[in-house]
Amino acid sequence: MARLLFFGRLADRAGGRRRERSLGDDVLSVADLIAALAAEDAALGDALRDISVKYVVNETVVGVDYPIGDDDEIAFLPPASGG
Amino acid sequence: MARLLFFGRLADRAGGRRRERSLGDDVLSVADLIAALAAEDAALGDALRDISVKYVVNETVVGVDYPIGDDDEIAFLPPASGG
Amino acid sequence: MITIAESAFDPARALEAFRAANPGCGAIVSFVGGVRARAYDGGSLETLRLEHFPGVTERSIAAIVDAACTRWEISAVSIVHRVGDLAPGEAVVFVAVGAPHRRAALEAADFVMDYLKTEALFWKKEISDRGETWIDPRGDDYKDAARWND
Amino acid sequence: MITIAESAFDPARALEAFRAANPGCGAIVSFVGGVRARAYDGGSLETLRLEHFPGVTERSIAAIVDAACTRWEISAVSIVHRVGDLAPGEAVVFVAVGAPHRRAALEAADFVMDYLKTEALFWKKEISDRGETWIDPRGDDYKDAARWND
Repeated sequence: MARLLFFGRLADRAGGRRRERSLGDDVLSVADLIAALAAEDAALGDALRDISVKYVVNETVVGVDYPIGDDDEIAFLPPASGG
Repeated sequence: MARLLFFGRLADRAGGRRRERSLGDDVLSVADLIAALAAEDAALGDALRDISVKYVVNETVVGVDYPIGDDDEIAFLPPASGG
Repeated sequence: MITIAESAFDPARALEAFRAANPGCGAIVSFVGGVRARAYDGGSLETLRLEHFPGVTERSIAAIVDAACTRWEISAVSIVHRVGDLAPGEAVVFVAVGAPHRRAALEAADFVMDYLKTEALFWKKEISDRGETWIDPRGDDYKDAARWND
Repeated sequence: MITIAESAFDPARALEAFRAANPGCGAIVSFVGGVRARAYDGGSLETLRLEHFPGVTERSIAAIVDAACTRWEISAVSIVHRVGDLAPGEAVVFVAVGAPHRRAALEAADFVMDYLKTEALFWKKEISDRGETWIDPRGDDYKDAARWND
């Protein structure tokens, strides 16, 4: 089971900060995962595809084509604002 | 008796931070006072005439021609350096 | 030193600890950011809720500190950043920079604060008497951070 | 508030007092200047001796604070400046500026520090293992202060 993490406003959109999900044979990249999530919740899909969102797999920032599997932690980060 | 105050390096030069002095009839301005002091101690006179020295009479910065009398406090300030 | 504080911290004590740990510093510049009473939605702020990404957030701050240490001759940097639910008046962030000379300390502190606003991985939501709002960096924050790209 | 401290003061406590007196400040920038261990003559510093002109010095600082308050939108300024004989490591000066936003606080603190170096009426002498030296503002100090004349 892959671990999905949603931060900030994306957690509100996803209805929770974390989720587990079996990626199955069709989900091979971050882009595939977003497509699968969008198929269930179009608004969440749009939010995750926003240009300002960063994708972090196993604590490393990656591009949307980054390969993922069921052992991975995939995090979705909206624009951060500290200080 | 006028009160003379010397700060910083000027106190070392004058051999003390404060002095009292009867100005007499010849000393009518800061410039006159410096001339009188220079007549007794040429090195002190040079130090007091240095362009960087500020003259403060009764807590107000003044020019070298400012009139003074025996009721006044005359302070000589070398460049300051706080912080 | 980078600290994520889960509960209220005292900036004065943070400054005290920083001075004790860095006795040789000629100049220390510190910054304390506090929770304002007025929310961006115009209402009265009740709670500022800050979340972070444990581990990753600390590294995002460490990268900012490393950049400052490369760019300026500074001796030490300390950052304390709150997470959780904060009330108006509480400290959100403390930054201290120590250096032999004040200009380096000042510029490095300025730099660190600018980047904390835009690059450090925190997300904040204001809960006011009018509702809840996620806070994005303001345009000015991005402009401030961009000043350092020359 | 302007304080001339005749004996050692604690900058952390000064920051604590400033925060308590100004609970609404979104941003507080503070500066602590400390006595260095190395004297300008290259020797090991034993004592930094600071003198001031009571009354007149306070007004010279107040003029700097007034100028900062005119120029930036700031809520409060606090300055503590030591006089007397200081040992290495002791605090010489503490400046705190509170403002609604950090840029104003930062710039005003920078300005105040620059002018304290060149305009505030203090005189200092270093007493090192090599002798005694009166310290004039450095050329850089004048240059820093001149940045604000635009």
